Amino acid sequence: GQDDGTQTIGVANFLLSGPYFSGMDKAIAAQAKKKGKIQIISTDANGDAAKLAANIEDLLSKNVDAIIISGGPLESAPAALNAIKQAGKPVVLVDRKFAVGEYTSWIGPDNKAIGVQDGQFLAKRLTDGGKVGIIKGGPADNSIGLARTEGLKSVLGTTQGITLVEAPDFGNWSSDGGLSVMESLLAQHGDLKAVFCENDAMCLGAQRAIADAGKAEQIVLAGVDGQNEALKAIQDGTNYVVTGLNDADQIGSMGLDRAVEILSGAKVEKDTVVPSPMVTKDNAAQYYDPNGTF
Amino acid sequence: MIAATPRLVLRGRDFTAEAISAAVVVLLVVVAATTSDTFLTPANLTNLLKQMVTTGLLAFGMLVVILTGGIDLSVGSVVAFTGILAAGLSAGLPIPVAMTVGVLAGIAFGLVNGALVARFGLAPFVVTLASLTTIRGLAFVYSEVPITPTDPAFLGLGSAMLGPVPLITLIMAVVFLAGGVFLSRTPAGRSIIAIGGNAETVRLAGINVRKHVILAYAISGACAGLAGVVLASRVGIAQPSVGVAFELDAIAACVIGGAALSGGRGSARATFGGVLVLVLINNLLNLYGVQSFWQQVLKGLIIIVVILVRRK
Amino acid sequence: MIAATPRLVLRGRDFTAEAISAAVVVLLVVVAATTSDTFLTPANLTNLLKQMVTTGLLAFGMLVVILTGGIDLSVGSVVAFTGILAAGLSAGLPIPVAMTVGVLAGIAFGLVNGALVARFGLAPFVVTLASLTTIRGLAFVYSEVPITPTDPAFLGLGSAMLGPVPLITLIMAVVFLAGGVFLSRTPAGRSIIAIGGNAETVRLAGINVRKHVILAYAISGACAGLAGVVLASRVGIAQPSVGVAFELDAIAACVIGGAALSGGRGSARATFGGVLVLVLINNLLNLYGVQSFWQQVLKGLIIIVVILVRRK
Amino acid sequence: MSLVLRGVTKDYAGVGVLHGIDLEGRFGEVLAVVGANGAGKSTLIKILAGAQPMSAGEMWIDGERVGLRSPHDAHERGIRTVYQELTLVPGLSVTENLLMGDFPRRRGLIDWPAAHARAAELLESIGFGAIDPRTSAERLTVARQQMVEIAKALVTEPRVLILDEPSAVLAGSDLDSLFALIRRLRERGVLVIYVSHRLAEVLDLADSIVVIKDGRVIETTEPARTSEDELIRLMAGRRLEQIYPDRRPEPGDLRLEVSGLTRDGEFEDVSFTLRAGEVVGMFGLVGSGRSELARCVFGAEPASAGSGAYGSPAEAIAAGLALVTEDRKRSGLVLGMSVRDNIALTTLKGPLIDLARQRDQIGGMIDRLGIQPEGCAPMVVEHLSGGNQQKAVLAKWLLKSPRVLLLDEPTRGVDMATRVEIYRMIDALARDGVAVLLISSDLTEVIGASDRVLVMAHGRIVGELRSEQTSEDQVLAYSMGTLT
Ligand SMILES: Nc1ncnc2c1ncn2[C@@H]1O[C@H](COP(=O)(O)OP(=O)(O)OP(=O)(O)O)[C@@H](O)[C@H]1O
Ligand SMILES: Nc1ncnc2c1ncn2[C@@H]1O[C@H](COP(=O)(O)OP(=O)(O)OP(=O)(O)O)[C@@H](O)[C@H]1O
Ligand SMILES: O[C@@H]1[C@H](O)[C@H](O)CO[C@H]1O
Ligand SMILES: [Mg+2]
Ligand SMILES: [Mg+2]
Repeated sequence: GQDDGTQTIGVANFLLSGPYFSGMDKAIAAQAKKKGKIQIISTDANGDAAKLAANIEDLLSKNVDAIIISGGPLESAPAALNAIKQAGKPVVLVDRKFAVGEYTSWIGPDNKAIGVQDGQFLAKRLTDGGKVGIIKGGPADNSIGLARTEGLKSVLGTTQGITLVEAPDFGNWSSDGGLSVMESLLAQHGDLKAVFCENDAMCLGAQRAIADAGKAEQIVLAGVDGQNEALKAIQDGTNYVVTGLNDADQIGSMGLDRAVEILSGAKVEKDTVVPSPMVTKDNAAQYYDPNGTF
Repeated sequence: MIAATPRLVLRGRDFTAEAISAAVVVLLVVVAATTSDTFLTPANLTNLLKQMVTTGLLAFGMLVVILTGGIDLSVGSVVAFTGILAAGLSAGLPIPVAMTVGVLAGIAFGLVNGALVARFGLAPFVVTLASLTTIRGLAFVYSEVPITPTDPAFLGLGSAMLGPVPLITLIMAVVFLAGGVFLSRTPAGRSIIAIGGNAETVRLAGINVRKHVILAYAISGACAGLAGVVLASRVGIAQPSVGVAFELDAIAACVIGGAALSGGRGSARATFGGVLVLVLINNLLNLYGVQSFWQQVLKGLIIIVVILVRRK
Repeated sequence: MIAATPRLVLRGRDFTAEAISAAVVVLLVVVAATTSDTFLTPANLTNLLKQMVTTGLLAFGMLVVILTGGIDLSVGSVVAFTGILAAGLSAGLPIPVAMTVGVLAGIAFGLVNGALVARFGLAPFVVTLASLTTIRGLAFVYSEVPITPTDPAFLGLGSAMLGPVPLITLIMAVVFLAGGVFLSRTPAGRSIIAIGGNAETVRLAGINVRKHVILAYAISGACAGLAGVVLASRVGIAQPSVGVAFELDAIAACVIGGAALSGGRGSARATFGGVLVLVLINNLLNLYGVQSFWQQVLKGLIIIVVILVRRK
Repeated sequence: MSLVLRGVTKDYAGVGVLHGIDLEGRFGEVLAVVGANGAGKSTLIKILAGAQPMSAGEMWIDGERVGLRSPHDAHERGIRTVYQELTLVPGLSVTENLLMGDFPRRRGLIDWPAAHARAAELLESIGFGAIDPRTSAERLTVARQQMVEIAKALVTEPRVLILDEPSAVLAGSDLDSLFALIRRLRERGVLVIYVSHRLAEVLDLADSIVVIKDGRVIETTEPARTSEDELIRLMAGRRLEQIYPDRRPEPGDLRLEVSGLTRDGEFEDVSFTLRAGEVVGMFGLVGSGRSELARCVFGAEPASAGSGAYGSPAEAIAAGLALVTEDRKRSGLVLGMSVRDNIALTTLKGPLIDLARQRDQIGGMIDRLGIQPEGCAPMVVEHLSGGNQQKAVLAKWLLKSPRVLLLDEPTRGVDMATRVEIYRMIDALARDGVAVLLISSDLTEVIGASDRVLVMAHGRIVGELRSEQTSEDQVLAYSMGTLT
């Protein structure tokens, strides 16, 4: 802490260049501003694990009071966690829970549960059964996506009349990726009834491909995240019918709150699963905030 | 040393590169058509037509730069910047104007790249590596979050069909046709090719080498700008993160098409063949349902095989 | 044409490249030290030492390849493959053995790259672009999911300190020192440099050009393998997805250090200077709290400025 | 004690270049190989050097049949070659170029001081002591580079030394040192195989002479039994009636006036004029600054002071100038492009190039200059022999119908018959009213082909002589500064 009681919190982003992650980063900063007397130093490793470690080292050498890690597609950073521990600083993980290593607290979604939830919605919706496409973000080591797809499969894989087709290539979590993967998928499976994407960005691209193919009436979409554009599409009653809220705004601000709590000496919950309510046309208005950061 | 390979010469012009490209494309098409039920379906063919557009546009621009003996690594970042710029501006400007400004921004970046290469004699690889970084940063500075143009007309360009052919595919075809004429029939095009062979000779022939090198990068910037606008319109959402590593496919297309990275050798037609090869490989691997990472393994190997064949 | 630039020649050897690198490094250090309280703290200096390791190792290997007139785009994928291989093997093998196998795998990839370039005369850019794709795929084939070695000794390499200096920094320093001697004092090193200047002459001098080109790629592979193992140990987890675009910083370091991408010109010392420049830029931008996307914008611009200065 | 070739054949992709060459060289003699451009001399030499495999045939040394698979094999057998093209590695020091791959070492590492000392010693011992072994090769003049090339072949004493046109870039005392060196080597039992278009020096130096035409040996002779005229007749397959053209009429109006032209470090205070219908020769030793002067006048390099130079090549061309540079590979041709595209470079006109017209125009020019082989327009220019490449460069400029033609060493490496054609062409152009500057290091040519001669030394014009009133000795004396 500084003399005037201002506390400094470092944010280590693994990969800022995705709307979800920059939304998270902004939410943390916004919450800090709201609280006052908190200075945020944000860093970006641009997808390089060693750089994340380096950025954390830089933050520690600037003597921050606590560190928030938004690890994105990174599975873990045990050595960086060790360094933080050695420096005696608390570390809060947001969104991504690291598979190994010690951390103080984690706040994020239950990704499998979101997949299950989308699966249940689709199972109910597709009364006549049919083909459901799956678009994954990739790369193959991204356990967040794997958990979501696993959740979906755990429901639809056992539902009568439903067949699952997984796109062989990845949508890279982006809208353009979702678009081209969907196009390939449609060429082979024109009879799809629904598509699940591991996040909303890909679903938004997939929605375009479906519209271009003139199959908006036939195919519905299910996503994850609650990205603004997706919420709007759901609210507008398009064929984008469901998403599981995984709100970067919410998780980010909770993460900041958690760090401050820890610094104030409070005893906190180690793992906090942020509920991921199902968003459909009925309740989309409640979550859609045109001015939100994500 | 001159490789002693048999060459295909017609009416005094060497079509070896084109012939090899065509042969590989035909081979892939035959394999695809006989082994996959889906390949020849209208839906899949339309897909192919759409999926070649981005790589195609970038590859033509890249070819022009490669002909001068240069390289443009910045195209992926330019795609991101121009797309998000056009999407952003479409809120206040008529959509054609916004899109034109996007393409102009691509040209502007190309002019800067070209000037740094031609005026200051810096290595193209490094100049465009640096601008790759800077322009990517600028795309995020312009907007960290994706921009979704509200006016549905923004989507028009990317989704319009002329009969069975997507408009954007036609645009790309026009770029290749006009570009082919530019390279083979205009003084500027011939000069660009000659510069890649021997810039000093061209300079002493009274041709402004700098101007033509700058022109080449501007063309690449224009193609990347067009690709950015087309992609944003196609997806309906402009993302600042789009386009990472796009340059690699564009370069691969040129090389598969027989262009020499040292400059002076390459044609629009054969490069278009290279684009087709890449798009067909991707399509085939998808149709066979090859897992993503095995796709990568195979794609690399196929590229090696193709350039080994070309070398023979 | 010979540029009429003032050059620093000592005892018949040209140290201009080294001098410029040193000047830029000193400038950056002075700026950093006077404008940031944190810069000279022991913690930050240790950071700097750690942060230069990956780029440093890759840059030395890249330099050797660049000297031959080639390029190695595959290093980032090799980093991923060798890291995950070493981590995977550490479950069954003693850790030093697992790590050695990782480095050997890097060498094997280098040998393949080198053979394709030297034996079949393919363009290095395309060969290593293809192997970038294939090796990345292979990393995922080896393990789709990250591997966390359970034995904490796996972290030892990456976290050990020798006094104030991280072990891995020492390893990198040894690579540069031994590499410098290799390049300036051994026949193989001199041959590699000469090949980049004029391969045909070297061949006519009875030196086996192919063998030396293959050696150069093997060295790059070895460095990338070492970097992969070091990175996995430093992070404590090996992911098949790491290392994307690592080649770009490595190439930038070489060029900032005055290496010519056309080959034949470049030194270990000056390349090390290039690594320092890159690391200092990153560190400084972090210390100043420059926002990530602006960091990218500035990084690109600074690289341009540095190579403009070098050119003068 | 000899080197024997039997039935050596070589073809590139089915096109025959050498057809059954038989040849014998004895150790301790100088064997000259002469022939027209494209006869196959360099190809023969590459085979002897192990740089190219023969398609068929045999090679015997001292009665033992040898098969060379690489230059390394040739080195092992004591065969060393100095190629027609310079082959130094530009960024490396002279020492390194000389000792490449064979450095003195201490504890496994290269011992640089010892290496420099050895290089210095070697250069000294063959009379090239003026070259500092530590300088990088690219900083040497072309003549010096050529000497280093020769020195390189002598690092270990060869049994066979092959020299492919070593004298093309040498003149004056440099040439004398080379000849002295060759004679010393002969005395020491070395077989020197010497290729040159300069027949006078061949007759002076050689013990035996082999004449090659179209890839076949058509004559093996000795200097005492032949003459320059005879050799030219054999090479060309016909008698050359007259080498240099007749006197031209008095020149016409002023076409170029250069006054006080200076380019720092290259040449100083140069003044001269060119008039319509005259050929002005410019002689000087290598490095005297003639090429730089021509480039500067043409606008390729900026001047530091003086007048008469153009601002850029484009301006010069617009004013009717043309420059045929001395190094066709570096600045005259785009080697990887077709002959037609090369010739078209100066006359590209848009918006769309009229391909049919271009084909006719260029075809006509190819015929007019007799560029060989027939139908070469679509061929990659790199595959033409040296002399024909030179004609292609000329063709490019003649299409522009220049008013002032600057020719820098237009006959370097060009055979006698082709030279004569070039002299005729120059003469015809002059008679058509073109003003020609003919830069050359060949004294006979300068005097024979031009109306007056400017002599340059150390970047200055030191003399101007009327061709019909001067002698070779006089011009040479001016150029070496012994006459002013
Ligand atoms: N790589 C090649 N491919 C095809 N043809 C070739 C090749 N190299 C040489 N040639 C042809 O071989 C013939 C002989 O060439 P070479 O260089 O041996 O002639 P030369 O006698 O040395 O001529 P010059 O006096 O001009 O040097 C020429 O017609 C040339 O065009
Ligand atoms: N690579 C070089 N490094 C340093 N000085 C050079 C170099 N090349 C040429 N020079 C110098 O530049 C001056 C002019 O050279 P230039 O080539 O114009 O001479 P030249 O009379 O045309 O000779 P040549 O017949 O060889 O072309 C000479 O003093 C020469 O030594
Ligand atoms: O949870 C996040 C978001 O779903 C994002 O869209 C992709 O990365 C994951 O980590
Ligand atoms: Mg020859
Ligand atoms: Mg000259």
